[in-house]
Amino acid sequence: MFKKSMYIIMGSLVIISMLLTACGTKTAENQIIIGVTDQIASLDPADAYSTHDWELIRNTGRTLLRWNPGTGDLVADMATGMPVISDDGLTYTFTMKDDIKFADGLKLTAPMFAGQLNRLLTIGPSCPNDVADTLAIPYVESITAPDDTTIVFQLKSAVAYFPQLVATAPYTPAHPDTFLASECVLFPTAPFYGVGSWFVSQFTQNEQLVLEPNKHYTGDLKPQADKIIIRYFSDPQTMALAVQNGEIDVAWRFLGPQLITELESTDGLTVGTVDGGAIRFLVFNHDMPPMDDPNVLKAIASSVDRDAISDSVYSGTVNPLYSPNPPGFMGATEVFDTMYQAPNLEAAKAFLADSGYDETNKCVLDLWYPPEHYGAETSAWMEIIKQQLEATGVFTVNLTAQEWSTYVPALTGGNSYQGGVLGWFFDYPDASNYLDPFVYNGGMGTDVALAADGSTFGVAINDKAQLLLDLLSAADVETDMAKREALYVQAQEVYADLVVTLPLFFQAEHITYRSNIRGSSDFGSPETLNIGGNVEFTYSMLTKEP
Amino acid sequence: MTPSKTAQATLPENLVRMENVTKHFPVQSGFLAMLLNRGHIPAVHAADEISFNIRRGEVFGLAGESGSGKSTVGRLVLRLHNPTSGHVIFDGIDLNLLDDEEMRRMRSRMQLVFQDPLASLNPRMTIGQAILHPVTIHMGELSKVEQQQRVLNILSAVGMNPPESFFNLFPHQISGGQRQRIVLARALVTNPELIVADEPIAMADVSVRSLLLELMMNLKKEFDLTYLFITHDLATAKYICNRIGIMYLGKLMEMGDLREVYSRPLHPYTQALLAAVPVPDPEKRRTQELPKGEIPNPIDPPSGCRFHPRCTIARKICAREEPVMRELLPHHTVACHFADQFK
Amino acid sequence: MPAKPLFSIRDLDVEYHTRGGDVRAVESVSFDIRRGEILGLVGESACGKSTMGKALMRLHRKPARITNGQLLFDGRDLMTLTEDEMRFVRGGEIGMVFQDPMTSLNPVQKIIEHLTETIHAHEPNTTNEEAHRRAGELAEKLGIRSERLNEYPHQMSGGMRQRVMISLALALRAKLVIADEPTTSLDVIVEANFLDLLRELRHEFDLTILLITHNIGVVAEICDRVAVMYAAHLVEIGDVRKIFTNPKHPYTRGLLRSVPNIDLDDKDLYKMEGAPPSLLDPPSGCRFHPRCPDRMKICSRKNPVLQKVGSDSQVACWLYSKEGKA
Amino acid sequence: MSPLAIIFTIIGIPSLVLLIYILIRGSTGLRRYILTRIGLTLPMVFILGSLVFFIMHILPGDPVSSALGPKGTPEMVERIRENLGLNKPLIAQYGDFLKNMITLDFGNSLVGGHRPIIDEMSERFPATLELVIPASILALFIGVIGGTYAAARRKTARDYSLRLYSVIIYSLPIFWFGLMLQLLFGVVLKWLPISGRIDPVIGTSLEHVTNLYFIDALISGNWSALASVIIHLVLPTFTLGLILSGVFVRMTRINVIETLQADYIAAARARGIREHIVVYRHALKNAMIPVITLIGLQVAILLAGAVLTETIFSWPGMGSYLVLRISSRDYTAVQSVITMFALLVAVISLAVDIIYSLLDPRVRY
Repeated sequence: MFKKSMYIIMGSLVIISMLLTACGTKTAENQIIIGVTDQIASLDPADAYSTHDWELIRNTGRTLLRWNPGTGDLVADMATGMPVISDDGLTYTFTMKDDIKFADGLKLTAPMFAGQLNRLLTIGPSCPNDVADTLAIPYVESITAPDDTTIVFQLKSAVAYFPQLVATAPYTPAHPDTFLASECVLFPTAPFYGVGSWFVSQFTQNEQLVLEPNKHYTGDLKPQADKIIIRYFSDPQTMALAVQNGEIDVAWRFLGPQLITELESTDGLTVGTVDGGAIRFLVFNHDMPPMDDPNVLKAIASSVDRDAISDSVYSGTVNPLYSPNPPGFMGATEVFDTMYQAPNLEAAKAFLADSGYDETNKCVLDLWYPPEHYGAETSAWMEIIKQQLEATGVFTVNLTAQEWSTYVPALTGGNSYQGGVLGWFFDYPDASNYLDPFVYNGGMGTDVALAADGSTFGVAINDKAQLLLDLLSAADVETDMAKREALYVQAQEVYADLVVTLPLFFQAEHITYRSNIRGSSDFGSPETLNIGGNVEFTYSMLTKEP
Repeated sequence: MTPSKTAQATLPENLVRMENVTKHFPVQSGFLAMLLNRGHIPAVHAADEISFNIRRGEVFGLAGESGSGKSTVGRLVLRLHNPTSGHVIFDGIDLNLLDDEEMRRMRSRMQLVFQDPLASLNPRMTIGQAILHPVTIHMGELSKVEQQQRVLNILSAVGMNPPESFFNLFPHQISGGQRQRIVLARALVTNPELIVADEPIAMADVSVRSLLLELMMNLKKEFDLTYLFITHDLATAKYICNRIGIMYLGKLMEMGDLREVYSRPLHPYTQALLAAVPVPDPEKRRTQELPKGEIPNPIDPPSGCRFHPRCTIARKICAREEPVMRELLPHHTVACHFADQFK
Repeated sequence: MPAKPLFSIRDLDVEYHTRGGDVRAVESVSFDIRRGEILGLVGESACGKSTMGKALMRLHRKPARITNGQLLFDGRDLMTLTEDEMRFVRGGEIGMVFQDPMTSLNPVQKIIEHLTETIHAHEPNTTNEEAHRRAGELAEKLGIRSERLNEYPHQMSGGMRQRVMISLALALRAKLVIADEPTTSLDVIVEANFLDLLRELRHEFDLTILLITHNIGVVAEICDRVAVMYAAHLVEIGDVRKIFTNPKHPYTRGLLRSVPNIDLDDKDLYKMEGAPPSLLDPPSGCRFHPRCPDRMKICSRKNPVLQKVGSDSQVACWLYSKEGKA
Repeated sequence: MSPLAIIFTIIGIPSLVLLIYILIRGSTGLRRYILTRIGLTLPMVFILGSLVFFIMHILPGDPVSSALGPKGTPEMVERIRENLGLNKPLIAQYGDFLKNMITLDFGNSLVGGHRPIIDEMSERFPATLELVIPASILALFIGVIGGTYAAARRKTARDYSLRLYSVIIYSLPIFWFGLMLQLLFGVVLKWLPISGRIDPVIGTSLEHVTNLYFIDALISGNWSALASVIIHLVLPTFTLGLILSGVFVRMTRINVIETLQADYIAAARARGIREHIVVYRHALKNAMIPVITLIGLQVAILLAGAVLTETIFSWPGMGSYLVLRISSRDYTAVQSVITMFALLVAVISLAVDIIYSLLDPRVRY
């Protein structure tokens, strides 16, 4: 009796699941599902400050200038052309196109836009993610709209890369009915509308977000698909499996080197590699012994073998980095390579000997790292660095893993650490964004220029640091690109001599997609679905073959 | 004579005196239960106003059905339970007045022997270890060799010969009768004066039982012991007890010399108990009617005389008024309103 | 010639397989249970009497097994029945009452459910009302008030529970009731009441009872005949009066003399030396010979078989055989 | 009405009715016991919540700087801490926390979008329920039937294979087991989806009322959504349910074996009761009494298992939320989830105790 009923139950379970499978896998043809492991923290342009949030804002919105998909060239988008810049470099005047409409049909005028941008300046700092304090308030004095198509930015000081800033997500017009002037609206109720190619038609936190085409869009990034669905994963492994069995069409950030290698060999999947701008480096507290000794820093720079890290931990999926600026950015030269020719243990020993360290009087270093935040591989390559440093026979290295939530406050909050690991990804693709943050005003714990009241960039700890400050601040305002490049070349040499930070490698971004998904051949890099070096993913490019 | 903490100069005649000892076990305990019951905690009336003496060198029997409270009284004598009220006086010393350390020392003078020898022996301890254990606790002044010798002596005293051959055995390796001897040996090893034996032979087979009884009597002589013998078996009690008390539902019903009580039971309950004991003689089958029903719930005992609901001669007064213990015949007391007719 | 016996047990062997080796808990036991009698089966603990009680209904569980013997019940050999046929014998023709009424009733089942379930198990066509009615009638006869049938076992006293056990055995008018130590867990007065009840029921239901007990007093009180077991062997069987006045087997003799007696004239208990042997390694020959006051040479060599002595008694002892006397 | 409120209404009202029924019909002892238990649950949750509060605050790390990363300047960190009330003295924060607990307002998350926790729970709690309920049913089903079957056929090949099953399945790491199921049924056979609660495309057509997608699909008559929900439930349910079933098989088996040795089983056999009735009615019912208590104790294991299962299957429930928020030191979120879990455990153990007292007539409170 028991056996029979058991078989019946089991049998019917199998049959039911087969039937359900049959009717469960009907997917409409031109709907593209993109998987990510990110989480949405905010969709308010005046607040959002994470890569994924920006990606959504940029796909649902437009900026005056934008980077072209695939290449990253700066071109006009809402603006009719490049801005008119006043001679003192403090006033930028844009002329807007007059056919810009929100997806619900509301027309965007320059005063409306200026009002929403002023919202960024006024309520931005009180929003939780506070993008304004980094990308707007330090630069912009005021934003005005003298007429319906003109918008004028008055800057606090001349900034050569202001056009780059204007192309970032915070400078996206936000719908005045959704994003109220008095408060930040992090999670608007779907549907909500921007002026971009898409609008958010449905949104379930942590589960999925649905984008539908903006019928009023007149730009040249017209949606090709009927729907884009962003699906949120909590585990990269699951996302990898999901793209393998076709539950999602595209697996975007982040899969990690191991999964990428696995997927590269899977039939029916294409893995595109983007030489993105995410870099990893060691930071040092220049205000704390022994890191206040230039010889120690130079010895470290001479000891680290970047190829070993790339090969043994990442099986070659990352590229060694020898400059503070990744290749392709202004003034990028492999300055650390020419200067230290690492690994060069003899040179390292010589530097240390100059400061009185030898095999009997060893130099003890404490290096910290977060075990998860930059991927589980971090501990492996920190161990390699430790071995490399100790191979000199003069260094003793203590590694400490610290959880991200304790690591960050320790790193940025005063003299409690000697050195550690950081990662960086640009907000806007300009050389200044890779150099200034590590030098100015404490420089994220490097302390080469100590933050002090009344000084714009901080007080340099020595002459070389002062020189670096001067070069960088000159480059910030230099509008002649050849001169600007020369300043950066020089600045990087001083940077490497000081070893402000020690660049290790830059990480490629990977996009994995099923073979019936295509990018656009009208723009660059169709093989990575038109994702270029600035890692901008423009959903409008995507098409799906039946 | 007021109870005092120090022993009298002359040995008191009674080794144990129970003076109105009462023990109630709360059914629920704890702060919360008290709150919920507004201070009224239902309790099991395990022993109520029990008074008796055990004379030095006698065997005092305590008999009754299960649930009569006889085992509780045994534990009260040893102060394994603290009485709710009343005094337990051992050798002239009120046990209630002793602190923990004094009580611990007193423990070596009184021992308990349980019903189930297997359950009261640690299965992972050898027989030698089991008996040695109380010696190391109470006789620390002896050397290791002396302690060992004492254990061997006591083993042979309980008839485990040769003692060395049993020393390293585990309880499961010997027979049930032998285990009961070990339990006796363990109780005797500290040289006690009083043994409270709680149904010591109930688990033993008939053929082993008589041997154990004889052993107990021999040990009593040899070690100058006094026994409190707790049993439900009136037939066995006959062979060992000098005096006996009959308990019913936490109350002492009748007490006196054993032969006196057996030959002239004054309480209807004692009469019923004696009549109910099956006699091993097919020619003497019982014809007498016995009370019906069973022993009631000790949480809520009947009013008046606790036996009245089952009693064949009960009248109205029995439900109303609780009879007091009175000495109806010399050395023979009874708690019954109508016992005079059986004199 | 007496009427044909209700139950004839012939050459019954029951074995246990244990880690220490095979143990014969019952060895070559043969006896009859006569219609209408109360047969007492006595012996000390672990002599095999309870094992045999279960084996008679083929209720023994692994690792015990019947290795030999016939169980002729009312003309049929129970050993030849299938398990399903056997199921109808259990409860239907032979009822059983266990030692501990507390644990022998399902704690989560009401009394009435025990009764109706038993009726339905044997007579699946009985309606629910009919089963309830019969259960009620039966209970009344046993002195259980009908409203108590809706109670759970734990709500009843030990004596009541034992009555329920009896009523379950009688629910289908079993011809034979095997009662395994039915009064051991009861107090004396309740025990006496229970024995009175058994006596009444025996006449009312025309019952045959096999009473397994270690309490000699109970046997004397109620049994017609008595069988004595020692170390897996049946050593003596016969009329209860005859055996109590004139026990033949030295073990029986010793056993009866060691029983405590409430009679004040009886002063001292007989002390039988030694203890029953382990069945793992039983003595050779007669198993009682190491403790026997009358042992002879042959006793340690050869096991005596049960043989007739007198008109209605059988004993297994060399004292009563020509071979032994020789 | 928020989905959370709806769910509590769906579950709460019938249980409340049942509870009131039991309170009216039950014995005084039972009534008093239940009231006492409920009375004790509140301080228990309170103590647990306070413990979590202090442990979270004693742990090094800070939600604000960890969210801002290295870009956050000290001034920004300080300002945000002030906005969130994190710069107040600990005792004042504790006061706020207590106030929130009493008003059942969980407050706002401290990281990311600073959403009200109640919103996050509204999405996450139903997801966890939708996973945990069928998984428990599956585990119980396999456990009870398998355990009884093994016990009834003790020391046979079938018993040994069931025991082997329970040992193996219990010792399997849940993430590995889940991954294997995903690979086999998702990637290789392509029978079953491996992530999420519903097909993304079909999901766009589902109206969210309770956020229990099964119920939502049912009440809106959206059959394709219902099918998709069920099919998405299969792998996570089997992962969690099978892993749990190992313990249940063992527990049931041991208890049934123990019960089968009880005197009343022998007595039932002696009355000629059919063997399968003896096993399934007499033995199983009695064996289930201790098993049910043990199952009550497994709630914690269940929730721990749910944490892992949710992560593997990208199931947006409370478990994966907890993991995420502990690492970012989101005090309020962690406190709320733990409080929720504690309530859940308390309610389930109360339910188990009530069921226990109903099943076993001997239980007297």
